[in-house]
Amino acid sequence: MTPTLQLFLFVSAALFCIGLLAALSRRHAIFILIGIEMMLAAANLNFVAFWRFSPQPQPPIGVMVAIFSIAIAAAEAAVGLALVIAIYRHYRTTNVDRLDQLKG
Amino acid sequence: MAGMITALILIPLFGAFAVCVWPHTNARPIALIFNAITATLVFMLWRNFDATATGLQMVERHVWIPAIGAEYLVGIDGLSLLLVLLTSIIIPFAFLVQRMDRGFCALMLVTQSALYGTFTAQNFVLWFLFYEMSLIPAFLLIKIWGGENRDRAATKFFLYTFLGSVAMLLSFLGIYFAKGTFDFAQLAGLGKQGLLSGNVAWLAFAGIFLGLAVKVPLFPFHTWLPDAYETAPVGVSMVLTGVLSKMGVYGFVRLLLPLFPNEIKILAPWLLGLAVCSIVFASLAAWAQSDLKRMVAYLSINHLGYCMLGLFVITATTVRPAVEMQAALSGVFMQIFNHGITAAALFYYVGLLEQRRGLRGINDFGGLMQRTPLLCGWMSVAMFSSLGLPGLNGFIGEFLIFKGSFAIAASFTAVAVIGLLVTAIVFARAMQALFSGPLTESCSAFPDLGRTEKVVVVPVTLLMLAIGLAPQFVFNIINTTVIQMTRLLS
Amino acid sequence: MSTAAFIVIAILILAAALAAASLPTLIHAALSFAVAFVGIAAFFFLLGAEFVGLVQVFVYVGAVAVLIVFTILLTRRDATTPDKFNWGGVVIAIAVFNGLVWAIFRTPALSIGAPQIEPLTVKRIGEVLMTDYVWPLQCVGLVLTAALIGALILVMEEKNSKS
Amino acid sequence: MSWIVTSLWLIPAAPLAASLIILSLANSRRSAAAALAIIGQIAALTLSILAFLPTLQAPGYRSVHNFTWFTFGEQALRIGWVLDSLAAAMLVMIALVGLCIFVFSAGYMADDKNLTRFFAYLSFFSGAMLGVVIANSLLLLFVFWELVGLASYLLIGFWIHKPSAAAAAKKAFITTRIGDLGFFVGILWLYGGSGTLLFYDGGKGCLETAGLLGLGASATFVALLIFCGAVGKSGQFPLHIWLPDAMEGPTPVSALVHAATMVAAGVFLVARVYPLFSFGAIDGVTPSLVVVVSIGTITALMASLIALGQFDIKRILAYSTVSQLGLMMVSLGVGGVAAGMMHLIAHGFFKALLFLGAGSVIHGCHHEQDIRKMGGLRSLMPISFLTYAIGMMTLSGVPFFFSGGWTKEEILHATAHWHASHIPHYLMLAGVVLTALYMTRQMIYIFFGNRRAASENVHESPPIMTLPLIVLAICSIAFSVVLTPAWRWLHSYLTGEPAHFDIALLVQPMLFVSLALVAVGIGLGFVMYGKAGQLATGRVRPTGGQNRHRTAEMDPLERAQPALFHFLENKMWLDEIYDRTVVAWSRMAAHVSDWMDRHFWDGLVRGFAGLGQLFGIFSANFDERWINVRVDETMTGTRRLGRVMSAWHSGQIQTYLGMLAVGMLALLILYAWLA
Amino acid sequence: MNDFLDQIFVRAKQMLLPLLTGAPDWVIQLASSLINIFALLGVFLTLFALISVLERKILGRMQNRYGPNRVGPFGLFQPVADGIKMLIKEDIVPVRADKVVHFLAPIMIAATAILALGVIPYGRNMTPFAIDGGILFFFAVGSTTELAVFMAGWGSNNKFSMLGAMRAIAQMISYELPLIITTFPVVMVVGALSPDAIVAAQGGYALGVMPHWFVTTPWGAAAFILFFVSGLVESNRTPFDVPEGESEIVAGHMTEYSGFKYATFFMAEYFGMFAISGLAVTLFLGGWHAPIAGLQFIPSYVWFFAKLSALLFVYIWVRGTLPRTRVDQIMNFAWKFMLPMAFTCLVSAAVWHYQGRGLAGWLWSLGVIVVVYVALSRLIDTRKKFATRTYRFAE
Repeated sequence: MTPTLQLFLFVSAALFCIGLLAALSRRHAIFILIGIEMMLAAANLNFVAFWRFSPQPQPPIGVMVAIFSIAIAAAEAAVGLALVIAIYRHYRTTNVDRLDQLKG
Repeated sequence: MAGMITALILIPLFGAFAVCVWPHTNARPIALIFNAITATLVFMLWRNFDATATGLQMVERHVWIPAIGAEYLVGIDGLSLLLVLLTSIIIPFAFLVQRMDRGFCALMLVTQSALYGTFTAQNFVLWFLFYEMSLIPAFLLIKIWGGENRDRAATKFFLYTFLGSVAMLLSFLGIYFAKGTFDFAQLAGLGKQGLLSGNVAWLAFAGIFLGLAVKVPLFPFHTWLPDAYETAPVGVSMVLTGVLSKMGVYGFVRLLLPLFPNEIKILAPWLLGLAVCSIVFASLAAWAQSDLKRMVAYLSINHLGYCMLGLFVITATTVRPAVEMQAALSGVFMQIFNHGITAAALFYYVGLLEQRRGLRGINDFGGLMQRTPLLCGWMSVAMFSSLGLPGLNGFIGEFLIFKGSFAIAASFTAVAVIGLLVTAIVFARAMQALFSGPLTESCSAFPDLGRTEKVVVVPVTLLMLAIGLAPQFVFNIINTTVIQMTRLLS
Repeated sequence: MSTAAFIVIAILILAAALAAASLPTLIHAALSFAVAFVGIAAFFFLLGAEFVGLVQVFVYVGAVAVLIVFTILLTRRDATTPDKFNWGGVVIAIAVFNGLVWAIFRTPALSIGAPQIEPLTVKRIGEVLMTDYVWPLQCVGLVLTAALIGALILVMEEKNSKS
Repeated sequence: MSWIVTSLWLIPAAPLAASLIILSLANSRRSAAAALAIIGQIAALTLSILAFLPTLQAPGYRSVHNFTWFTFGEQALRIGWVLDSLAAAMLVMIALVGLCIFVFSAGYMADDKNLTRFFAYLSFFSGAMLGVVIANSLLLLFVFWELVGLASYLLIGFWIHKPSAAAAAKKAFITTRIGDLGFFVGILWLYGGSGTLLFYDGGKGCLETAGLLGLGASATFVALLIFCGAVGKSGQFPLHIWLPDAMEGPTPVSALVHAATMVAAGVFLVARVYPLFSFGAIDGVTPSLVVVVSIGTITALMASLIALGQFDIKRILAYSTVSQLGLMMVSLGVGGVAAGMMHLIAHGFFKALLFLGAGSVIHGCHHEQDIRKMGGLRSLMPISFLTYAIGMMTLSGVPFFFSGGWTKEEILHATAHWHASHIPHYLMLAGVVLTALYMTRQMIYIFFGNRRAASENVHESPPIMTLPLIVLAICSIAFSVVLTPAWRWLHSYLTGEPAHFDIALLVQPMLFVSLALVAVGIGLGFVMYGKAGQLATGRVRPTGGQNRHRTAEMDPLERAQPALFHFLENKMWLDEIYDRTVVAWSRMAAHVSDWMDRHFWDGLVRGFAGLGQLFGIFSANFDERWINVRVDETMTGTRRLGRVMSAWHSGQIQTYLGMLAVGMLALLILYAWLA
Repeated sequence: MNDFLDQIFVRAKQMLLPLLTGAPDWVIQLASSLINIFALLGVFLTLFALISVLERKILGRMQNRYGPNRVGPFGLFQPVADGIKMLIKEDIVPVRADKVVHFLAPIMIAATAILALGVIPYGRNMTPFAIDGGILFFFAVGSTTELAVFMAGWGSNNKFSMLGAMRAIAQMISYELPLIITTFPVVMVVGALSPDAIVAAQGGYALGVMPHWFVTTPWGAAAFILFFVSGLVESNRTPFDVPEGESEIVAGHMTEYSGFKYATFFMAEYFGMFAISGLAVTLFLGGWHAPIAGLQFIPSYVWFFAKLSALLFVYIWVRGTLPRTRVDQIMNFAWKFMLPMAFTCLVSAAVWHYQGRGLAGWLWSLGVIVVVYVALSRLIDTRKKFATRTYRFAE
């Protein structure tokens, strides 16, 4: 028996929700970033899995999307972390609860 | 051999970069080194140029922007080679006129690159790119390093020529939408049957004509020129008159004549009239100037007027013997080359005088012959060349232009000859004021030509003499192109 | 593709991810995060996308994780203080998870096995990347450059703020 | 073909090379410069004689050497040189006179600090002039023609520190240039019409039948245009004004350039292209020739008259030159080509002699040129006096012993037989009288009478200066051997007919006529000016000055006819007329052009720019007054709306994220529900 | 015969595997991998032992003294003695340390170093793990080293450890860029990420003597030098050993380690050095190819290890010669010089390729490198004039 697509999707969904959990529940800005990265990774996993389980031969679209997504994620992480540092410098905190200046 | 032209275009750009990178004290030597490289390259180009072959040579063609039919297409024929040679001669000498700082050298090198590009590009988009690329450094050079009134003159120069360029661009877009190509050769092939029809043709013609006429400049679109030349630093004036103004003439040869022969034929009397006005009024105005640079500037207009006369004559009437067309066209090409050298030399001498005196009014000097015989002697050679003394280079071109145009449009030519007379008057007046009479107090401490100055003066003067006495080596470059172009236009 | 490997890796991923989401110490969370991503890379290997797996390790473990720990270091004052946990997020996450799982297992078309496959070589990826995906590639390059510059500007010292 | 034909270029090349070498010498190498120049000239003379020899062998000898100068398009521009009797005779004359003058200059200019430059210019001139003579192409001729003009310009302005010299040089350059323009257009026309500029090209040249037929009726215009050049160069009316001013140059220059050779180039040119003038002639009369005769006649008479009113020794000679050139033109015009050329060659010798004599006198008088300040030099400068007298008599046309007499007689003969009109003939006869008259006047002022201011401390010139005088004097006399009607060797040499010796023809009726005329002239001179030689004092009022009351110092003619004399003294006011008209008009044109440029054409440009600016101002106002206001209103509304909306925003990023997740879930459920 | 010698290890493995006939596939795969792993460990542990003693001896020579010469012949058993010493030393863990992290760090650092060694072809058909993206794998694994170093620094909860780790990570990240970018030209020119393909592409000889190694091209030579320098930094070797500069921060991230854990760090450092050198050999020095056609009879792995040893000697030589650089100098050098030059190598290789890989290409690519090099060196030249040395004293 080999794992089916459903199982991969299940793992990916679990990963996504853990990422969501991290992003929603933790107050530290870095956790939010970690959560986002995990959600992105879950999506990548989906893409690759769908590519792998689709009828072959198949142009590696899923793989391509995953690669691009990783690249974007890297950029996002860099900017996000830079933001965290900038915020920390400015407010002396990384707690996102205190960052509510955009409150309407 | 492939890539030589591209290399030629790129090397000055590298040079500009290098000049910027290096410490500023070395700016001029570095610029000169890069000029030496391009000169070597141009020399190789000349050596490898097959004078007997028709059509473009050393063509490089790459896809560039296929969507609008813009190719990277460079190549040379006789005319292009001639102008490339001219550029390579003038620019180093422009560098030798005066001490220059880093930005100046870099901008000059950019101009050089643009000039090479303009003279070798065979596709309108590319050509236009380089054409405009030369404008901006020229503007900055005048604006930053110019003399009195530089802001005004530079702005006028820029806006005026730019307006012309825009008109030209619009016209070309029109042509492109009608014919779907930007390739000079293809367009020239289409031109014979009439490129466009009706009012569109006239509009397109007017746009291109305006652009080029401003650039040359042709009377009455010339008013930016005296201001710009007067204000620009000497080196820039040399380049402006020596090479930049040739871009306009080159445009006339490459674009207007092949593309709109019918329009020119219809307008011929008017165009010839403008050319003659250029010749006569500019020389008269030169007579009235008291500023040496302005005087030389007006004479530039006058000399380019001869070129225009020769060019318009080629398509002027229905019956045009090939002999006369070839004479006129050869004359124009020679005149382009000769005027480049002579006018640049004149500006150079004016620059020398200005360096020594700080002023350049014709009455600020006097009796220089007693103090600086060498300077005066060599300078008068350039002056005599400019007024068309046989035995010097100026005569050859003028003679051929007049020969061709007299046979085709005798009356206009007969009036144009007055220009020769007035030029002579202008120079006689200048020589009288500058060289003779008692030595003015303020000029009594002038040094004669220095070593570097001799390095510039002697080869240029020898070149003038060589072309004046045995011009065949220049004709070898252009003859095939002349024949080919005559066939195309007849 | 062995089930044993799948199960091991899946457990590793989920455990590490949970740890990353819930460990009180920020550094531990970050390290668990790296472990989770190595696991995901292993998943990619398992799925035959070696290249993606390698890139995953390279980018996440080599770069992003290091960046994260660096950031943690630079914002150290908050790093050691365990923070409040928002249970509302847990509710939402579980709800979403239920929704997703329900959707996944409700769709019968998804219960398929993996077909035989040509190994996806790096060369092939390169070719595709340079032909069909060349514009996206350029765009990504641009995005990365912009991100690089943006990040630099963001973290640059604000010289006037202190004075 | 003789080797000399192919290497004919060496003749001009020798002095040109000398010139170039001298130019590169340091200013202090004075003797080397003089020696080089003279060596160059000797080489040119030797080669000229070598070139002269083959032309003697057969009457009508002519051989050419043509080659391609350059090719343009598919055409070749060919030039070449020709050796025929005309060229050979001129070559020898120019080289010989030139040599004499070079030697003379070495003495005359010995004190000048720019001696090297002087010899460089002089050699350059000599080379260019020799080039004019040998050219077989109108273009090549034009090239050398212009170079000759350049040399003349440089030489006139040689004393560069003198403003008057510079002005004279400029005047000469520009005036001749005016004529050259016509010449230039003529060349263009000829080139276009006949397709070649070669004179002789084995039947295809433009002076040969084929070329002339190709030109057809336009030959007249071409000829007239070319004649313009000759008018300018040879100082013919109305372009003669530069020549007297050109006397500002050093005297040897005046002798060589502005008396013997260059000014004669115009005459030579007409002779050279004579077939163009005479093409389609009926009884030897063509419209173009009529013009030539008219111009020549006017010039000859006018110049002789003006000469009567001048006091500057060189100016008198200059006007004499103008007059003689007019005479030559008349001769050419009436068909006496050979006569004209003979006079040209003879004139070359004796006018050079006269000028050098004048130079010797000026040198002796410490560079004083006013004849009223001289006087009584006869005994002080005997050699100069003698040679000058010979020159004077040759110029006046005293028959039988002096070459000028024979050639003048020949010309009178030719005019007498002109079919169109006899007026030129009579006017020429009057000219002979006038010539004798003003020369006598000059002689009396300079050499006779009492010694005046400038005559003190006068000494004879050194041998290096007198020797050329003697040589030229001998030439002037001896030259008549080949001119006499008894043995018209030169005539036949030039026309290509065989020469006969017949002593019976020696005495012609015309001889007595001219004898009578000359006698009248000289006699009248002695009658009129005999007493004028005895001016009381050396202090002479300046020309046109104020103290007119001292009638004793007035010129006799002035005393008799003051108005006429002033008219002549001021050169018939021609300079002033030109100044007020042509020159002023063109200067005005220049200023008008400049003004138009600065204000009208540039004004148009500025006007357009101003329009653009106006539009800019308008649209800026429109922007601010209308569009901005509307936009502001819209913005106010949006802001109000925004305030309402902003209440929804908590500012908590996690809230947003949670909302997003809930929304996603909702979408999922919605999707499942719809499916 | 040659072939036999050349393939002797490959054959040996192939003879071993049939012993497992009948076992499930995964067992055979596992066995095959294990054989490779043990061979790899055996070889490199030996090499490590050898090099550690040789380094000391060579340094000794350079510093005009004897190296270790007491244990065994020529002191060759010195590593054995060292090993025993390390094993029996007390393992100290600081009280306030993050114990788990502190424990995991040496393991992780050693694991990554060994993993990186796995993809290098040591001889013909002798690549332990021939994966398609081998180079990528190498760098992917190599980049995790930084995390391990960080773990060591953090876990120790010591100021010096943390500073050392920060320094190490900073310089490793900075030099990873030139390191990776200098491999791009090779990858581009070969068209593959597989080390085997890269080695294969460097086979063949011009004129029988000139090998087709990439180091013989201008871009290759430049890239090799850049790669080597970056490798020095990556393995924290002198003159870039600021992270563990004894005079400043004790021993950097290894300060709080002792005994076997310290030995593991030490070993990992050397393994990293081997790995980088092995990759350099593979990328630029023709892998296991013989330098001259005539010398091909010598087995391929001999050549590989000869080249590797030569590079290692240079490492030691550099260590014995150059003083330590300053941190800011290292960073400036990385971003202002190494990185642009690495990109230049890329351009230069492209020029070389498009000029037909011939002599013209050689010259053009040389031109590109020289121009950029000169321009860069002028650009970053601070024109600092060094004054005569003055001493400042504490007040």
